[in-house]
Amino acid sequence: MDFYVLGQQLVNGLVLGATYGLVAVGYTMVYGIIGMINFAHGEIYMLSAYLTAIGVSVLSYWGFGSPWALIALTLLFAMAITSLYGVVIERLAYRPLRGSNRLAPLISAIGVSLILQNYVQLSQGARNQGVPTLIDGALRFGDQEHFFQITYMQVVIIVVAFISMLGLNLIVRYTTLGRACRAVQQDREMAQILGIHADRIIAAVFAMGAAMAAVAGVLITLNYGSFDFFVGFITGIKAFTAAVLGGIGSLPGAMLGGVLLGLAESLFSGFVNSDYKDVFAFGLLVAILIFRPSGLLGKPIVEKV
Amino acid sequence: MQSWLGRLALSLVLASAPYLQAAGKEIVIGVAGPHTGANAPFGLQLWKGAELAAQQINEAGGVDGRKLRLVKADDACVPAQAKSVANKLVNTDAVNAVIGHFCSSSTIPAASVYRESDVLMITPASTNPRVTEDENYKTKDCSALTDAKKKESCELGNYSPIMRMCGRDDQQGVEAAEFIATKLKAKRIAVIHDKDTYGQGLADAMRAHLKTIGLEPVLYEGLTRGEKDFNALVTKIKATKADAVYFGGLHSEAGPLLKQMREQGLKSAFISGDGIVSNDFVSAAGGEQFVSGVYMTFGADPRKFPEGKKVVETFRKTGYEPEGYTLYSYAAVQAIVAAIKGSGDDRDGHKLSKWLVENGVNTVMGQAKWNPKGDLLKSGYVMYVWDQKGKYAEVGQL
Amino acid sequence: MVQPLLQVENLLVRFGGILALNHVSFAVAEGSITALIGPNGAGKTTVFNCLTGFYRAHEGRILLREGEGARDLVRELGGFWGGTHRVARAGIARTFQNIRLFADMSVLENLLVAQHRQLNRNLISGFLQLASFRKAEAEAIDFAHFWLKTVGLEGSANQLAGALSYGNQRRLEIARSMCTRPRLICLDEPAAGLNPKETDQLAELIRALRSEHKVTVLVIEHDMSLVMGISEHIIVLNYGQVIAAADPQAIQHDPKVLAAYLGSEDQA
Amino acid sequence: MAKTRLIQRILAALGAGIIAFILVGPIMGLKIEGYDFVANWTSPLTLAAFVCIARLVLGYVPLDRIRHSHSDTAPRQTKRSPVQVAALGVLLVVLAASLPFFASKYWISVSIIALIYVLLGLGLNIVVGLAGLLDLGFVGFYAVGAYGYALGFKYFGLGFWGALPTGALMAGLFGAILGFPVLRMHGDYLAIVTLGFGEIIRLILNNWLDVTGGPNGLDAPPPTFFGWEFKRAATQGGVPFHEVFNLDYSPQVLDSFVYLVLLAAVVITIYAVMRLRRMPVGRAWEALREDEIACRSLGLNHVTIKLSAFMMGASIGGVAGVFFAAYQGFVSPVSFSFFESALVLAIVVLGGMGSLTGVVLSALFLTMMPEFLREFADYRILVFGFAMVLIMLWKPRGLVQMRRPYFGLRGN
Repeated sequence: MDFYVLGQQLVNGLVLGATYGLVAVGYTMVYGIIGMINFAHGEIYMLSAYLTAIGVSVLSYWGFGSPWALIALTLLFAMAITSLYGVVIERLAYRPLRGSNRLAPLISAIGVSLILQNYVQLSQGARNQGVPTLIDGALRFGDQEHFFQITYMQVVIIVVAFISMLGLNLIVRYTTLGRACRAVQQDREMAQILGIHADRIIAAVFAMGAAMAAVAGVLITLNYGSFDFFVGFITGIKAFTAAVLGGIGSLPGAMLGGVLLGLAESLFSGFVNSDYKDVFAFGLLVAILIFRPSGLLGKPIVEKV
Repeated sequence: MQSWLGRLALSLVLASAPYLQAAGKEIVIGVAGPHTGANAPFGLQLWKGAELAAQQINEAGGVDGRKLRLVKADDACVPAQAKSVANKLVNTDAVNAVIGHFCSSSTIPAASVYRESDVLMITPASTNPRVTEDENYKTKDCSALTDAKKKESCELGNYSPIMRMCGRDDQQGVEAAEFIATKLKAKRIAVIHDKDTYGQGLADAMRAHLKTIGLEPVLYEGLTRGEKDFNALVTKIKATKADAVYFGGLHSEAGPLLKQMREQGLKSAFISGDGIVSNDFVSAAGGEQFVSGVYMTFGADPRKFPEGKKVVETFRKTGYEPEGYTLYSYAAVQAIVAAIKGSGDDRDGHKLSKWLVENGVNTVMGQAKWNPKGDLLKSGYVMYVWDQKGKYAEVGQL
Repeated sequence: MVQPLLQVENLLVRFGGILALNHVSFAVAEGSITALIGPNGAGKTTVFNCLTGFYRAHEGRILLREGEGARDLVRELGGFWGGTHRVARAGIARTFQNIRLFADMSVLENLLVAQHRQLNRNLISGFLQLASFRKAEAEAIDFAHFWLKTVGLEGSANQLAGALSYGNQRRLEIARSMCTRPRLICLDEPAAGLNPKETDQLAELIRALRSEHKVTVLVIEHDMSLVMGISEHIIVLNYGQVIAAADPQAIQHDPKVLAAYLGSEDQA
Repeated sequence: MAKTRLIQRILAALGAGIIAFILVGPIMGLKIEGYDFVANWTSPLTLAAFVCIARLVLGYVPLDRIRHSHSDTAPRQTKRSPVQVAALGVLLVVLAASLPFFASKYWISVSIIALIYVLLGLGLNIVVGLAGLLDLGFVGFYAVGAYGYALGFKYFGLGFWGALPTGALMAGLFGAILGFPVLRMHGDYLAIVTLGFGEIIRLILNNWLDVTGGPNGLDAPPPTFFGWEFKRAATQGGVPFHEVFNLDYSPQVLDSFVYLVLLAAVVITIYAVMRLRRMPVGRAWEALREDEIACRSLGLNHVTIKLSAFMMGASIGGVAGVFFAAYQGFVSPVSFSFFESALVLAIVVLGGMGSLTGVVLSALFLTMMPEFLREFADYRILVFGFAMVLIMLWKPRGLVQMRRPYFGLRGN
């Protein structure tokens, strides 16, 4: 096996995995706090892809030339709007269903994702859209003939993913909001008795999850340069898989699951067969869940009698 | 697209209005394709092309005074919907002919409905060979029949009401394979496809023809539609040291694949089929710098024909770039109209088909002639190359 | 002496590093009402979960008499199928501390589920409603009605189990356990949440289970007057160990038991 | 007081309008054109104004009361006599069976698709509604049935009538195979693993070119009537149906035939599921959904019960698949995407989990509605999505609540 090819595949897998992880965070946070699979989360990612293109073109129209300023401002813009989407969707489509049958919010979420997809298609057209390449160039390792590389944009993805994950972890661990989140997660009624406004906390979780999806959406869109109103679906399923792989409900688990899934896909398609890479990814998921029924970092389910 | 709320209101009104249909007066043509869903851009191309053609024909007085009316039929590229949409067009809308569908996987089941109902269907875009080659409807031998009437009806039955305005994947694959082997003189060829009926059909045809000229692809693999990260595959292609990469699929995947190839420093030639014929290919690839030098097979440039040139200009005046299958769809309307005018029949798909096969039509795409199976005699595939400005032109005419 | 119905020998259960049951041994005589008491966290429910096959003891044996010999229930557990149902089928039924009824099913259906094993489960005869199916079904419904009458719920057959009052739910759970036709029924805090009148009725019911329906009863209970009133034999558990096993009078005067209930602070 | 409340309401409405504008402003107002954009604020402003007014009006509607008045928790029981039920059933079946004699071919084809989804809904209802196992990969079994027929025809010359039982058996077998590893999993882990299995089946069908034809799909022959084909001209040596019975050829006959056979299958399935709910197996499924631990304490083997639910649901899905293949005349992996699973799940949940009437009604509703909405062309999926959300908000427990079987008092 060629060392450089292996190196390149590891880089590929790592970048892909980081993006999965960022989207997976949204699934895992929402699941952790209200035990619901938010199927519309992938569409939030899709929205942020459109917001990226809109942000970049509006900002360049206003005369922002520096790619770094463009990226940073677009990130803020997309995060702000998608957070609001997260909160509004939760308020309108999920909150009234809290406490009712477990599957009702799931169906509502499927409905929301259909609405979002078609609303974007109707507003923005069905065409495949793109954003210009803002950052060129790559770090290369090796000589002229044999090398593996990581583009600067990929470096940005990994660094930003790492920083956001770290930041999120710190928020959940050390801030009042984070403590309140964990309290609501453990026992919503008790938390409410203690004066925690559970509805607000849940809204905040949706906002944070959506913001992380926006981070992923902006970075991925800038990296791959192309998107359409359908991108939320595949990314959503992959990220959800990653979240479960890592143990749904666990933040580090989401990142670990994402990276593992990314690496598995890259290495399998690189060295075996890319036709069956998804079969392999899902097979891996099933195998891991058989031996660890609550994912890699998830808390084992104790059977209470 | 802009004020879709207004259009929603309008369509509500229209839907609630009673059906007023002057039967026999109008000529109704169904435009079936993916008007929603992931493939909606192509549905739009079909619709735009048919729309302008119908409008211009109506403005010129229609077909012997009869106006054309188009009916939009959405199959979303879902095979199950395709058949019910086809039934709706045939039975409820009582169409005279159909333009569509787009995805071969939808066209094939829908075609069986049109066949059973003897309705002429011209697909501007479905290039899969199976569209016209249905196992259940083989050409019959009528020579043994003595009864003149029976013989006539038998012979008529051999003119298939399922026709194409485009080439076939096998023709396209052959064209591209020849080009790669003789013009590019590539020896190590990687063949990639999107595992879809169209894309894989192209790739299979490419592989088959490469074999006949003694070449074996160094890599033959599929990617997943809808994904954007093909880095792992690109690294793999790089490891095979391919000097040419053939991609069977659509621009939405071709763009990112190409971009990632170039970003990883892979400079091999990139060749694809008519699935990337769209300006969106440029934005999907992340800019003109990436598409420069990409080859693709596509029908002859309509701008070469005076009529085609005029139509393209009319489209541009309305702010729409007639890309991809737009003109194919336009040409399909022309063919249907010509057949109705010429044959004197406005509904029997076999008669219309027979007329088309016997006479051929002058369209915006040039002279079109068919064989009784419904395939174009001359595929007319030409190799194009993209330039640094994000435009394409025939090879050798740069 | 007659061999006891249930003989527990050296049961040992660990949860992580904690020893939940430390070599617990006791016996339940056939046809007796035996009580298992002890302070909170003594391991009573853990014993129940071992007996009824929800936990697998790490060491020790649970022998249920079967004809001349005895079956070790610990060995029934594990493997792919879990094995809890095999323990139940051996003749041990139970109720739960926090009632576990099939809340969205009717009262009668709850009792029919418990008779699953007695019914005709052949799909064809069920679809076609063959005579054998109808007969088995009718018998099961009769049996269910019999138990509803016994526990005093005859009017509620078609109500949703979840809609019953708390006390009725407790009684329904007992009826449901009895519908499995057990030899030993384990009641986990059956009087919890009941008012004095309901507790008295419960005591009557438990006595009737033993005297009229010939089933051995093992009960965990905190209500000492109930325990002392109905049981012949009491086993006291503390910190995962049996500290006393005797008749009610002896237990009431046992200094170790008193220490466990009153003076547990000075041990800590 | 009344005045301050009015002011509050106006403020709330303005707030809602502003939020709506922030949300839809960029997406609707700034249309991407290549790397540039075109601004047009009419649509977002209209929408924001609409939201503003709607909020103001809705402030006067006691929404909560509307919702809660419907969520009664009283048990609903079948107290109608079996004779009444049977009479109603026969009436409905006769009505449904007469459809091909007056409806157009289009409506027959729409009804066929609707009935296929009824069948799928009935199958998934066993797994999700009765046994309480969240299965997101149900489409896999549908695919097994459909491909079972197409492959069986291609390699073994299997006909439609042979394919029905084989398809059911094969799908049931797959149900068992897939059931085994997931038995240890709970709730939502089960959901993702079943989703994974569904995708794996689709991907294998898509990629295993040599056997399944990959994305090109496979042909599936239309059904025959005692060996007579419903074609204009029969294949080699056969006589077509219309010649045997001396009828004029009509392409509608085949669809009508498929419709009637499918209707029969649906009726049989409904009867079977109705029976199952009064049989030990069906009761055990429901008990498992309610409380697995209690089930085990009663001597029920939860593993076999789960497996039997998986298998029974899967075989119904398999039969639906055979019908789908026969009706389409063609199968390809595109028809078995995750979206189908989601749609079937929506049928079960919208209908009211476990309720047969609910499943049938919502399957008809969800498959027919997009057809009625065809007039709206571009907006139909949007309307469809809104309908899903609104129905859930209005009736979270589904349109029809499950009824409990009623047991009369017996003598003795």
